[in-house]
Amino acid sequence: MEEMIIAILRSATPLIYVTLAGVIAQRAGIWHLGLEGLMIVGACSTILGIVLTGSVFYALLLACLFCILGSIIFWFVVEKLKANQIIAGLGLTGLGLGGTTLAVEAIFGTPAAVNAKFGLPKIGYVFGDIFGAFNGLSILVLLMPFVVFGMWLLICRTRLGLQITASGEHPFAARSVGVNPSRMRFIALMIGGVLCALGGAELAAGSLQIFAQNMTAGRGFMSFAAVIFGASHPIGAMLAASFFAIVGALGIRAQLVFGDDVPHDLLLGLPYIATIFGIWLSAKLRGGAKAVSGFDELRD
Amino acid sequence: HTQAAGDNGPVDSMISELKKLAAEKGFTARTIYAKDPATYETIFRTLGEAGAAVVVSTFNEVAEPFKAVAPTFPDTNWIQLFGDAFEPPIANVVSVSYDYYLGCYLSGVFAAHVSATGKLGFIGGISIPPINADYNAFKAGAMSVNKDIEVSVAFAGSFQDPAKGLEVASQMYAGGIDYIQTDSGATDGGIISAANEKSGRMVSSLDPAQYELGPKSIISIVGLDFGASLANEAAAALKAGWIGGQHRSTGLGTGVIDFILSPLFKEQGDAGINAKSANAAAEVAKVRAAILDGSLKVPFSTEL
Amino acid sequence: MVKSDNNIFECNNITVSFGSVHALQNVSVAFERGKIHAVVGQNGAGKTTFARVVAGLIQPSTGKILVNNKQMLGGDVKQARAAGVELVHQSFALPPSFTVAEAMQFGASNGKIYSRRGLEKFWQKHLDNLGVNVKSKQKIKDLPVETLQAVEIARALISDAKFLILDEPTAVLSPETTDKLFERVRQLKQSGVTIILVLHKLKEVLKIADTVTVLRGGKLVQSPISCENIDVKKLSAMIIGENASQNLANSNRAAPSVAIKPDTALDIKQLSTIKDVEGAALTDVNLTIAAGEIVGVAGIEGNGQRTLVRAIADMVGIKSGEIYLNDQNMTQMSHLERRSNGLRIIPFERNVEGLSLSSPLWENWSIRNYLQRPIFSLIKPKEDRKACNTNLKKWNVHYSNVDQLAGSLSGGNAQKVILSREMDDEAKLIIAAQPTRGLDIGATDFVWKSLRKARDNGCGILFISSDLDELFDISDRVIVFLSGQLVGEFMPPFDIKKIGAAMIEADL
Amino acid sequence: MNMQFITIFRALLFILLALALCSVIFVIAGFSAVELFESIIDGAFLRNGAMKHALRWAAPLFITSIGVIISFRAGYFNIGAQGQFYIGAIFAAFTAEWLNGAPAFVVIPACFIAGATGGALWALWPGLLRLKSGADEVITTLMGNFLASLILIYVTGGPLKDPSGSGQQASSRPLDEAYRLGNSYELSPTIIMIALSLGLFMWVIANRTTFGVVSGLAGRNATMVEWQGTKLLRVGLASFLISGGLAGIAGTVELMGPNGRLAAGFLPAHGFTAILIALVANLSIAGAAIAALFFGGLASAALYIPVMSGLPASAIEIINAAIALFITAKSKFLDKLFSLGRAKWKK
Ligand SMILES: Nc1ncnc2c1ncn2[C@@H]1O[C@H](COP(=O)(O)OP(=O)(O)OP(=O)(O)O)[C@@H](O)[C@H]1O
Ligand SMILES: Nc1ncnc2c1ncn2[C@@H]1O[C@H](COP(=O)(O)OP(=O)(O)OP(=O)(O)O)[C@@H](O)[C@H]1O
Ligand SMILES: [Mg+2]
Ligand SMILES: [Mg+2]
Repeated sequence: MEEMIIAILRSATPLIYVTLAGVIAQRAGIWHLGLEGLMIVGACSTILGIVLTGSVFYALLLACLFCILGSIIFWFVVEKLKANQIIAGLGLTGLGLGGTTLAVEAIFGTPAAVNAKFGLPKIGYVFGDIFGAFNGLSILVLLMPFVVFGMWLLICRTRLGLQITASGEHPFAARSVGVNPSRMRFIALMIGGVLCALGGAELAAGSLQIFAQNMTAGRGFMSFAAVIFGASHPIGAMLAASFFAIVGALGIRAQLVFGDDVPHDLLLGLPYIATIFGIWLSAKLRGGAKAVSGFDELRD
Repeated sequence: HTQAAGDNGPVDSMISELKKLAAEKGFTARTIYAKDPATYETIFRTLGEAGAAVVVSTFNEVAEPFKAVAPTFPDTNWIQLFGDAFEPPIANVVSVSYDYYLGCYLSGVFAAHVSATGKLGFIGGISIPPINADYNAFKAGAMSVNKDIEVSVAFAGSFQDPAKGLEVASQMYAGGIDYIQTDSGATDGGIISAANEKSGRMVSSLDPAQYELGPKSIISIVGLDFGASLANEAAAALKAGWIGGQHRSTGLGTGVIDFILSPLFKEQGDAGINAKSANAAAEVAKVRAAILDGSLKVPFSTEL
Repeated sequence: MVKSDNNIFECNNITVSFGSVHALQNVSVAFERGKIHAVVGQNGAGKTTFARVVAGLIQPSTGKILVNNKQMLGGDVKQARAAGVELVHQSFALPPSFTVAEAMQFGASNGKIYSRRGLEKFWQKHLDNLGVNVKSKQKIKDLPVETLQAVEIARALISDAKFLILDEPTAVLSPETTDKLFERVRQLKQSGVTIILVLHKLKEVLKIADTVTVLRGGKLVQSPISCENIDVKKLSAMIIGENASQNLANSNRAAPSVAIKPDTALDIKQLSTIKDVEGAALTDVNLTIAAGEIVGVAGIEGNGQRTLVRAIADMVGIKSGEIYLNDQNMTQMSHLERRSNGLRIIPFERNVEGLSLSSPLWENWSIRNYLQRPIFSLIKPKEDRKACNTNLKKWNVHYSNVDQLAGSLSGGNAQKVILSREMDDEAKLIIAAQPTRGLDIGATDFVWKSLRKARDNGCGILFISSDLDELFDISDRVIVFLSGQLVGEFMPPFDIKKIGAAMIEADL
Repeated sequence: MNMQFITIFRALLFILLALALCSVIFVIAGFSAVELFESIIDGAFLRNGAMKHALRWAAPLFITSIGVIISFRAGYFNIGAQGQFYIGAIFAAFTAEWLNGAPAFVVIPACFIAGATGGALWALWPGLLRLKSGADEVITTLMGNFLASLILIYVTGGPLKDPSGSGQQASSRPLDEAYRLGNSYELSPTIIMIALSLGLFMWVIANRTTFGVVSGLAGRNATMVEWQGTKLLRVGLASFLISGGLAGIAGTVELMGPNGRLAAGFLPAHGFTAILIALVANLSIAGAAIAALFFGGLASAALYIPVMSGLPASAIEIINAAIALFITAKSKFLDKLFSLGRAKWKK
C-alpha cells in the first residue's frame, strides 16, 4: 500500500505542478498547449544547471528563468500579437523539445542523455527520518500539497484570483473595474512558468538525475487534459492529474498481468484512452469547454 | 543511427568511437540521427551523392533502403551493423549481425541463479521485434535453470522516458522481482534509479559506462561493444582492398557481445549476492562454452 | 462652458474614433454636482462611448477630462474609480460563474485572503443595507436581469461613489421596476451622489432628470438643457435633427388592420417545452396567428419569448403539444423543413444569430437557399453573387460590393441584409425578434414599413419587442408572456397599465 | 485583391520573425545561423534536383493540409492529421497484404479506398465526441495521434511484420513492385497527379459546393448557421470525415509511393507540418499548394543539412516550431493597413 502511494505520488507530482500551471493560465483565458514545451525546458535546465553549477538552488533558478522566458515569449505572441493560442502553444512545445535537444548537443557535443551527480534534495535528507518510507521522495513532493493549497487560496480565496478568473471569463468586466486582463494573463503565465519549471525539475531530478530528449513524453499534454477534466479548479486538477497517474500505474500493472494476452503497445495506450474518457466525461457533466477557436476571435 | 543517442550505451559509444577514429585518422565524420524510417533512403542517397567514402548504419530497418541505394553508388562502401545477410549479396555492402540475444540468454541463466525471490523482470523500450527476441532469450535462459521461475516483461513505450522506466521498475521490484534486465535506451536510467533505492535490487544493463550510475545495484551488463565494432569496420572499409558483399556474424565468441559482471558491484555490492554471483558466473561460463561449441542452441523468436 | 467649482465633471474637446468611425467628436460637457443628468441620442450617437470615456475605459484621442477639478489621465479606470466615478454597464459586466459575493469582491479594494463564509456575510450585509433582495451566495448566471442590475449598482456604490453613471438602465426593466429604480436614483441624489443616466425614452428623461445632454452622430448638440424648459417634441427634434424629423414617415401608424384573413399562418396547440438553455420553459401555450396579422409579444426578457421562437424553429425540445404552419402539422418536422414551408426568422441577436460578420455578404445572403439543397450540391457563386447584388440593391442596402465582410456594414444596413434574406416572396410566417434593437429612427422606420408590407401580402408575423411603444404601434394584437406562460391577450387600443401589470404579475 | 496581398505579406513577415528568433537560438547554441540558412536555401532550392526533392515531400503534405484546411474552415481544430495519416496507411497496408497477388488495377484503388476509410474513421470518433457531447477536439485528436503511433508500432511488429531474414524489422513487407506508385528517388508523376487532382477536386468542394460555403460560415459563426435551420452535426461530421480521409489518402500515397512499406514511426512530424501549411496558406487550397512546396523544401533541406554541414537536424524542427509560434499572429502595423482597406469599402 505504502509502495503504491509512493509510486503514485512520484508520477503524479510533476503532472500536478504542470497541471496547476495550466489551471491558472486557463483561468486567465489562455489554453496553454505549450505546457509540454515548458516542462521539458524545466527538466533540461534543472539537470544542466546541476551539472554546470553543481548547485540545486542555481539549477532551479535557471529552470525558472528559462520557463519564465518561454512564458514571456508565449504571452507576447498570444497577447500582443494576438496569435491563435492553440497553434502558438504547439509551437512553444516544439521549440522546447527542439531547443533542449539543441542545447544538450551544443554543450556536450552529442545529444546524449545527461546524468547529474545528484538530484533534488530528498525529504529524509532535509527533515531527518520523520516521514518513514516517504523519506526517499524529493522535497518537491512534500511541497506539492502546499503548492496546491496555495494555488487554491490564490485562485479561489483572493481578489487577485478573482481578477485572474474574471480576465479569462469576462475580460470586459475585468477592464471595467480597472483590471488589465492582459497583465493578469502575464501574471498567470509567469506563475505558470515557475510551476512548469518545478514540474520539469521534479520529473528529471526528483527521483531521477537524468535528462533525456523528449523525456516528458506527452506529460504536458496530459496535464492540459487534466486542466479540462479538473474543471480548471486547483483541487479538481490535482485529482485529475492523480487520476492520470493512477491510470498510468495501472497500465504498467496491466502489462505485468495481462501482457501475455494483450499486446503491450495497446496497454501503453491506456493513459491516452483515460484522457479521452476524462475529456468526454467532463464535457458530459459540465458541457463542453471550448477554446476561443476560429481565427478572428472576438474578445472583450 | 536510427535510435536516439543518450542511452549511455551502444549509440553513444558508437558516436564517440567514430569521433575518436575520425580525429586519429583525420577524416570528416558525420553522425546523422534519422528517427524517421521514411527518410532513410533519401539520407543514404544524399550521402552517396555527397561522395561519402563509407556509410555505416544500424539495425535491420535500413536493409531495404540499402538494397535500393547501395548499387547506385558503387564507389561508396556501405556497412550495415546489426542486420541480416543480404540475399543476394550486394558487392559494396557488408552486413554485420550481432547475436545480442545470446547475451540476454546468459543474463537469464545468471539471474535465475542469483535471484532470491525467483522472480525476474525485463524492461524494454518499445515492443519491437529485436527487443522481443532479447526478452524471449532472457526468459529461456532463466527457465533453463529453473522451470518454475517467473519472468515478467513490460515496456516503457519509449526509449527516452526514464521517468516511466522508474515507474515500471518500481512496480516490478515492489512485486517481488529482484533482478531486471534492461533493454530500453535512455529509459534505462530510470530503471537503475529504481534499483538504487533499496538494497537487494539487482539490475543488469548494457554498457560499462553505466556501472557508476549504480555501483551497488548494477550487478552485470549484457555488453555490446558497438563502438569498437564500428570503429573496426569503418577502419577496414577505409583501407584499400576492402571486400564487400559479405556478411559477418559476430557476438559472443568475439568479445563484441558478452555477459559481464560489474567490477564495482564486486567491490561495493551486497556480500551475500556476491557470493551467489560467483557460483552463478561459473554456471554462466559453462553455458557460454556450450553455446560457443554448438552443443546448446538458443532459440530465436521475435514474437511475444 | 463655465468653469465652476460646483461642477463635479468637466470635459473639453473629447474625440474618440474607432477606425474610421468617429464615435465622439469634440465633445465638451460639464455636469453640476448633486443632480441627475440625462444623456440622450440615437443609437450610435456615442452615449455609451461617452460614458466609457468618463469611467476611464476608453482613452480619448484628444481632449481633457476633469473630475472634481482634478485632471484625469483618460483611459485609466483605476484613477477614475479612485476619484469616485463608477459605471453600470448597458450589458452587465459580471462574470457569470461568480457568486454575487465574489462579483462584489473582485472589484473591491481590500485584497486580503478571505473565507467564503466571511465574504458572503460581509457582502450580504452590504447588499441588505442597500435593500437589494439577493443572496450573496447565488451565482450571477442564475439571477434575473433586474437583480443583476441591482447588484451592479450595489457594487458601484461600495467604494463611496460620488459620480454614478448608468448606461440605459431601463432597457431591461418593466415599467414597475423602472419606477423602483428611479426611486433609488432619487434617494442617491439625496445622499449627494451625482448621477448620469443614459436613456432612450424621452418620457423617462423628463420624469427623472434635472438636465439633459443631447448627442447626435458623435457630436454634442446641446448641453446642459434644463428639463424644465423642454418637451418631448423639441427634444426628439434635437435628437434626430430637424431635417430627418420632417422626412420621417408618419410613424403614428396606420390603424391596425382588423380584416382577419381566414387562413392561419401559425397555430400552436397546448405547447410545452423542456427548459431551454437560454430561457424559461413553455407551459401549455396556445397561440394562433392569422395570415395577414401582426401579433406582438410583450414580456420582460427571459420569460419565454425566446423559447417560443426556438420552439417554432425546432431548436428546443418539445414535451407536448403541436405546431401547425399554414394548417400543416409541423411538430415532427425539422427546422429546415419548416423553413421550406415558409417559416422565416429575423433572430434576436443580429450579429450573432443573424450574420456571420467575418464572412462575405453574398455568403450570408445565400445560405438560406443553400441549406435547402443537398449538402454537396454544386453552386455557381458568380450567379449567387449577382442575385445577392440585385436583391440587396432592392432593399436599399448601402454597401460597395458583395464580397465585403458583413461586419463592415453599419447596424441598420446589416439588419436590412437579414430582412432581404428572410422576407422573400415565399415567406408565410415571419418571426421578427427585436428587429429594431439598436437601430436608429430611420432604419427602424424602414423595418416597420417592411413588416407592414409583408403583413399586407398575407404573411403572419410574430413580432417580439421589449419596447412597448413600438409594440403598440405595430401590432394588431399583443400577447404577454410570463414565466413561459401566455398570461394575457390584448386587442387595440392597448392599455399600457394593464399590459404592464400582466408582464410582472408574479412580482406584485 | 488588396486583402490577399496583405495576408501573404503578413505570413512572410512572421516567417521572417520566426527565423530571427531561430537565429538567436542557434547563435546562443554556438552554431552559425548564416551557415545554417545558407545550407537550408541550398538544400531546399538550389542543389541539384532540389525541386524534385521538394515535390516528393510536398505532395503528401499538400494532401493532408487540404484536409486540415477543410476542418479548420469549418471551425474544428482537428490537429489529429498525424494519427489519421497513420491509420490510413495501416488500413492500406492491410489491404495490400490481403489482396497480395491480385492485379494492380484492383489493389491500388482498393488501398486508396481503405486508406481514406481508415483516416476518416480515426477522425470520426473525435468528431462524434465533439459534436455529440462537446468534448474538445483539440485534446481528443491529439491523444488520437499518440494512440495511432502505438497502433502503428503494434501492427508493424505484429500482424504486418516482415518475416524475412531473422524477422527483426519493425516494418511491413515491401510492397510488390507492381503496386508501387513511385520510389523515393524519382519524382512520381502519378503521385503529383493524385495530389493535383485531389487539390482541384477539394477546391471545388470547398469553393463551389453548398458544403464549402455552409461549413465556412459555420466555422466563423456556428450560431448563425444553426439559426438558419441546420444541425451542425452533418456539416461538422462531414468536415471531420473529409479531413481524416484526406490524411488517410496521404498515408496511402506514402505507403504505395516513396516508402513502399509500413515502418514504425515514419514521418512523425507530417501532421504538424500539414497544419502549418494550412495556416501559412491562410486556409486557401491554392495557397496550400505553394506553402507545401516551401515546407517540402524545408523537409528535404532537413535531410541535407546534417549531411553537408554537420548542423543538427533538430534545427529544422526548431524552425518549424518557431513558425508555428508566430504564424497566426497579427501585427498592429498590418492591421492599420487592413483597416484602411476596410474604410474604403465603407465609403
Ligand atoms: N469598440 C468599437 N469598435 C468600433 N466601433 C465602435 C466601438 N464601440 C462603438 N463603436 C461605434 O461608435 C459609435 C457610437 O457607439 P456607442 O455605443 O457609443 O453608441 P450609443 O449611443 O451608446 O448607441 P446605443 O443606443 O446603441 O447604445 C457607433 O457607430 C458604434 O458602432
Ligand atoms: N471559412 C473560412 N475560414 C477561414 N478563412 C477562409 C474561410 N473561407 C475563406 N477563407 C479565406 O478567405 C479568402 C477568400 O476565400 P475564398 O473562398 O475565395 O478562397 P480562395 O482564395 O478561393 O481559396 P482557394 O482558391 O485556394 O481554395 C481566402 O484567403 C481564404 O483562405
Ligand atoms: Mg449604448
Ligand atoms: Mg478562390
